[in-house]
Amino acid sequence: MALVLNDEQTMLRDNARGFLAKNAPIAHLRALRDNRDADGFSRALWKNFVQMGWAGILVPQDYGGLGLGHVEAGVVMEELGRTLTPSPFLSTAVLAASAIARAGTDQQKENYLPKIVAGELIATLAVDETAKHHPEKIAMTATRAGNGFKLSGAKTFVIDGHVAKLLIVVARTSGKAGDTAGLTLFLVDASAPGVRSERTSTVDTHNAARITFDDVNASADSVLGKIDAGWDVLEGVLNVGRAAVAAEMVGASEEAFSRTVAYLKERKQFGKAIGEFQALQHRAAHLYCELEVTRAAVLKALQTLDDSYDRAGAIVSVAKARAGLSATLAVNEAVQMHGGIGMTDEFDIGLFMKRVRVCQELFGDSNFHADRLARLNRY
Amino acid sequence: MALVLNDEQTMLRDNARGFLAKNAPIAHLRALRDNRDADGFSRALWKNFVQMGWAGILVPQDYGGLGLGHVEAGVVMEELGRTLTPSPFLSTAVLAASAIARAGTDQQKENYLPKIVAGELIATLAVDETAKHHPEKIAMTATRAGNGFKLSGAKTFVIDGHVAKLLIVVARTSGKAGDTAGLTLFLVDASAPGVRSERTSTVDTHNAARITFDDVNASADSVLGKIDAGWDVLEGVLNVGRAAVAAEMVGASEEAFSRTVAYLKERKQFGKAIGEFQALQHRAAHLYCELEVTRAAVLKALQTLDDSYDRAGAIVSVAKARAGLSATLAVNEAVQMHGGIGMTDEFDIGLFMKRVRVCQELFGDSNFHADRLARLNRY
Amino acid sequence: MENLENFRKETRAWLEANCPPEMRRSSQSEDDTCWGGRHWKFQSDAQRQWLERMAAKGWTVPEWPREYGGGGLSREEAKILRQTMRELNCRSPLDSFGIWMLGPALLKYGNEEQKREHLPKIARGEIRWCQGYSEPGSGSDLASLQTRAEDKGDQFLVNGSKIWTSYADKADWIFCLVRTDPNAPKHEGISFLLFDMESAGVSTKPIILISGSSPFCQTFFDDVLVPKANLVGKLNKGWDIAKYLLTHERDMIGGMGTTSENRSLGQIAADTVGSHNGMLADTALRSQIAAFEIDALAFRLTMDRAGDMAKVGHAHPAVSSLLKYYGTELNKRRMELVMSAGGTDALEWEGERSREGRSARAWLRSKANSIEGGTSEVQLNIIAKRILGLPGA
Amino acid sequence: MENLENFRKETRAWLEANCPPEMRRSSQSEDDTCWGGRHWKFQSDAQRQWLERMAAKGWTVPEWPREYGGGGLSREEAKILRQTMRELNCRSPLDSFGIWMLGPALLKYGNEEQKREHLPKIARGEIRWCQGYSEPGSGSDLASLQTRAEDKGDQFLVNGSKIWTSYADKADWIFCLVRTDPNAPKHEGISFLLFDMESAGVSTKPIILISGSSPFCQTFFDDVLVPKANLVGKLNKGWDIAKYLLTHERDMIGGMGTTSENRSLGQIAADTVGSHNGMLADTALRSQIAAFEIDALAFRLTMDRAGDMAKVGHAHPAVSSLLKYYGTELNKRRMELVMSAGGTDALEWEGERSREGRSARAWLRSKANSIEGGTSEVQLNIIAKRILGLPGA
Repeated sequence: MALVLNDEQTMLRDNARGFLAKNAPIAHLRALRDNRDADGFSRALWKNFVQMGWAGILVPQDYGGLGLGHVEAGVVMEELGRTLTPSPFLSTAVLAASAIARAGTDQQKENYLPKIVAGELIATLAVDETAKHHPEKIAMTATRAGNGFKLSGAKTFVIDGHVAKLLIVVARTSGKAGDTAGLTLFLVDASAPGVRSERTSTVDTHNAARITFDDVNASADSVLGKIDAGWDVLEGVLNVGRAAVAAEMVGASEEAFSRTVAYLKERKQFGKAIGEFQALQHRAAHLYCELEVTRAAVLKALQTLDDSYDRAGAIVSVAKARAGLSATLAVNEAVQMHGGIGMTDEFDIGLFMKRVRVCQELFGDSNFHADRLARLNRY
Repeated sequence: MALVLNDEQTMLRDNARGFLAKNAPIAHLRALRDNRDADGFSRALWKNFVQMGWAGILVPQDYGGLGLGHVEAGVVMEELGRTLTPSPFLSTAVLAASAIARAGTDQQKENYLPKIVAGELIATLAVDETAKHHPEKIAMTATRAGNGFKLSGAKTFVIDGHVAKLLIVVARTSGKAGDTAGLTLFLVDASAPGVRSERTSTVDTHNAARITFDDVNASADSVLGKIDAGWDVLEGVLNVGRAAVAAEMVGASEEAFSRTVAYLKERKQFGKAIGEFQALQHRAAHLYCELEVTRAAVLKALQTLDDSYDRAGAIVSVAKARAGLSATLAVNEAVQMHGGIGMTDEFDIGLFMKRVRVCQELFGDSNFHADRLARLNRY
Repeated sequence: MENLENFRKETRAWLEANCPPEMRRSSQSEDDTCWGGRHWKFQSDAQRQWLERMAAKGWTVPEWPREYGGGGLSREEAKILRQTMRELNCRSPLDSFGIWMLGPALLKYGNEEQKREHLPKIARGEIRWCQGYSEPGSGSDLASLQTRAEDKGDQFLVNGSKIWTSYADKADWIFCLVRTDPNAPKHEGISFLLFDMESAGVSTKPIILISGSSPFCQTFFDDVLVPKANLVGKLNKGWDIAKYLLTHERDMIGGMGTTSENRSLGQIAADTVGSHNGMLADTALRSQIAAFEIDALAFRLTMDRAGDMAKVGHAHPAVSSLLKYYGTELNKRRMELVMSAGGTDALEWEGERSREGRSARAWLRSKANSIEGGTSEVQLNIIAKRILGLPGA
Repeated sequence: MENLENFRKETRAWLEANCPPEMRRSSQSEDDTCWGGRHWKFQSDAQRQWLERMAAKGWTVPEWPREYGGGGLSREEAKILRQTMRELNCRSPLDSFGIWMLGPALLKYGNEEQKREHLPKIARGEIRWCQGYSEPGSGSDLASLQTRAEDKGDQFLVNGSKIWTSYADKADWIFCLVRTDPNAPKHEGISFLLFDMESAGVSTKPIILISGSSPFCQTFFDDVLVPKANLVGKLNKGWDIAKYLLTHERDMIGGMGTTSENRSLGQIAADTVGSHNGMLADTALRSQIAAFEIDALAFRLTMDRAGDMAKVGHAHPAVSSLLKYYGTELNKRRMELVMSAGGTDALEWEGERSREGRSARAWLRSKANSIEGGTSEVQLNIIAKRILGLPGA
């Protein structure tokens, strides 16, 4: 497949960009932050997303979705990255919708997907238990009890975990921390007895929560995929999330970069535009190359998820690792090149640095993915 | 101790610099190379070194040496690095003299040290067996036979191994590859039956050899230090070698740097000296900082070997790791900034790149020493 | 040498007798620092006593001459005093920009009257000073400053604004760069003025950073009248004083790469990424930490060496640029590694668990290190020009 | 599409029938390459036959028009030909700077007579060309070239010298940038000349590189007379042709980061540093290799994307600078890792064990990648100016 957006994808991008620039510019994030919004995102804006079909972007048309692919989801993520817009798009439309559409029973799909499409259900994936991403080290237990299971343990940094009604929880039905076998995914109602969620206040003013599970009942019907064999489903949905977050970083870093280039042209020092200084020119040109190289890898990762979902692991790791590194370089250069004003809260550029740091950490940082690639290549 | 050379050390440096500039400039190395000199170094020049006392720089005065310290040995190494002069100074005056002076019996010292001082004996350390430095992985065996031992195995990249008369050979008397216990050092006559040496043609036109040992007899008297407990002696002499090679890299990289700065001032492009281009200015300034920071670490490593020999491991690794990295940056920038002419054999700058690559590899590269430091700091 | 040993004994005895026990505990927060000034509220009687006793001996500024409120100590004696205070864990009795910045400048450039007026009040913590250098438009091109001081006979009339004035909202007086000749080349029309922050027309506004609240302010001057006696040095020669103080400031910031946390990076990382056979399980992070520690240790030695070189008279004047550049870039690298090692826990911004986002805020704050006190780019320019002698630099 | 499938079948059949079996083995060394030219000695009858048969069909230059000795194939047909040759492992029948560089320039800028004179001889391998661009003093500032061509009526009188002229000692003709107006601004006094290397006054001297012998020469012109008919394009407009060819050359060099050795870096390193639990024992090297592989794979995709962008008409003209810069820096990084992984074995310079210092020589040779064909610095300048639009770049 050609490594360019097709006409429909380009139109989606242009529409998303126009819509977000008008309805959710960075001032939108600031307002949520400064008002200490209890949800951390705008339900009205989310309703607009739903109306445009974005909540169902990955949901098959049979269930009322747009039935589009990961490239399209990535296009929206990239634009959300450009405006730093908090929304349940990643948790609900990407992670949860993809997991259920791919691994759910007909009944589960019927139960949840139309609600997601309609914007009636915010759902998320609860996977990490430690400050660093280690999906195979999951220790949370699901013990058989009658026909169902009892879930006990704690999850951290669950995206939108403070507002989600449905949690896709990864727990261990057998084996020990470190084994990829023995993991099972459960669809858990966030209001079930024993579920306790605490919102996390994060550097980027986006949304996450710590959630504890204290002997929470999960019926046999709530198992998503196969018991003890959840690893493949989990890897799949994590890959989707990783590529989506990589796309968000492409958007955030390119926006930070274009603001920086504009500043280089405008800011005068020593009687000339600072963009005339060759040392800054070369650093900007190098950064441009890094961002372009990342863009190619991220697009390929999204395309591969569409074309050969099960073989996307390596390219997704390449994309997430590179996006983390090039976006980090972009925001560091952005603040440094803006100088003192870039350090002030009043100026937007620092907000990009904050969000990119969180994205770098989500679903494995650059080191994690470099390690994963080395393992895949057996060295 | 103040991190500066004292007056005597400064005088030694100035004398060495003056002597080498006159008697062994880079043309000296070229002549050895282009004439395919069988020794790979000049015996006449070595005689001059001997006359100046350099062969005995680390040998106690009781044995006719100068009885100076590692700082002084480092001063000479740095100057040899500046002129890329091949000589047995590292193998004989640094490695062998230090090992024997520190671990030898009175008899061994009496036998060898005066000869080293007098320039009658070229000696070296034969340690590595694989292309990467792994001292604890030594597999060469020394098997008891009568009162002595039989040595079998092969060593690679033995410095000056093609001309050395005395080899300090590290072999395994017990344990298995990977154990630090069970190693023993032997003083082996290079002309003993079963010793076969093959000169290695190296990129830097300095001198090394592969040496094989086929049931070579070693008497009990030839053991240097204690049987099975050679590790500490070996670590000590390796640290001395590492610090010395780091000092050589300081000299080579600073010379390459100063030639580059001179070229930046002289070479015109687009109507001005290329040193006026800010991108090159910043790279040169950054490189200057790296070299200065390395210099401090290398001097401290040499001083620590003089002050508290047994606790020098960490700082020696810092020095060797940093010297490898900053010298590599220096020679890469030197060739790039010289442009096409820097790529030609006729121009000297490429010779610095070649020598630095070899020094980076000797006694552990930067990765080896970073790993060593991490182990020392338990992470 | 014998005298010095006596001095050491006497100093220890005096400190043990006079430093209140409360002042011999490590300070817990920035609130424990004593800044002095007209409006200072002492945190405790002990803090007040400690300041008064030290000021009476001149030991808040031990090396300043006695006639200006200093201790008149030699360099060696002052070193012994610092050592002994460290050994006894005595807190600094007084911190201030008056001590660190203005004092040295006045000693070098001030006239006798200015020294007698200002230095003792600094030494006793009676007047708290702030610095007025940067302006919103000036950035790295500090000499492009626009704050005007017009000659009005006995007084200057000052108009303009300053930015990055630390604690301007709490300071009593300001030392300030102003333009006194708008027609001269930019470095030659600048003067160095002192004035009272309570003067009519002075106002301040705090600056919030990406890391949160900060001591920085923006400061506005609207027709402020300043007596001409408050001009330090010659008219239009203020740039010399500015340069002197900038070098001074660089030295202070440059040491940053070495601020050592209680816990090493290796330990922080071991908790989050785990270990195998005593080695961090994240092998890439392990080698990044090792590479950092190598550079950090070598940099500490470089600072030592710079001091030793200065002692033997071989210091290069631009070495402070090297230390400022390298130290601040190193500190940024350290904070990136702290964030990597800390994972999502380090991304928290408020709440007790993260000590109010301590890691994230320190990481963000570190980004200013390579901007404040002369950007990294400016330091590299200085090195290229003054050390390497590259043309046109 | 059906026609293309027919073409594919016919092509395969023809190649199977006409490509001698000896020409269907991978070439073992550079000696197996056929460069053609007046003095060419064919390595074998098969080599001669293969060239003659391909040239007769115009398939040494499949996309050139038939009237100039080309195959007249469409882009799609040419692609099928290349694919089929790869599938059948057919060697290239003829390599030459005439095909890669001069041909495209003549097709775009040459007059009819020049095309008819030179292109068929290039296509048949009768004349071997070399390139005369760089000069000892010019470096990155190519347009500062000093080789003079004075107007002497029907002829130019050429004096000066060129450097980095690949295979000048083996070439029959040279295409050459010369200064025809020394008083014009530097880009406006340059012309593009062709002349015979056997002309009186031409001499060459091979250049030895730090990696060993090389195809490069220095070439001297001492009162060389060149007919005016050999001027390509307009007088003093040679810089346009030069720029066209430089972009072309950048594209050729840029692909370097992706030349894949038979053995991966991970495998090479496993042999020397060992493995624990399937992971390289040198953890730092492991993460450096992984970081490189990530960038190398992403770069290959960037090249693919650049091609795809061009197809849909969105190519940026300066993208070749991106590819040249990134690809060559990547290749240098790869060679540094090959050396790290290879350890002391990779430091050998001669002898069979090291295949005559293959690793060390390839490593040293790679250092020229970021210099030849426009330095990395020049590429960054171009990106800053033409893509980012930075002022004064």
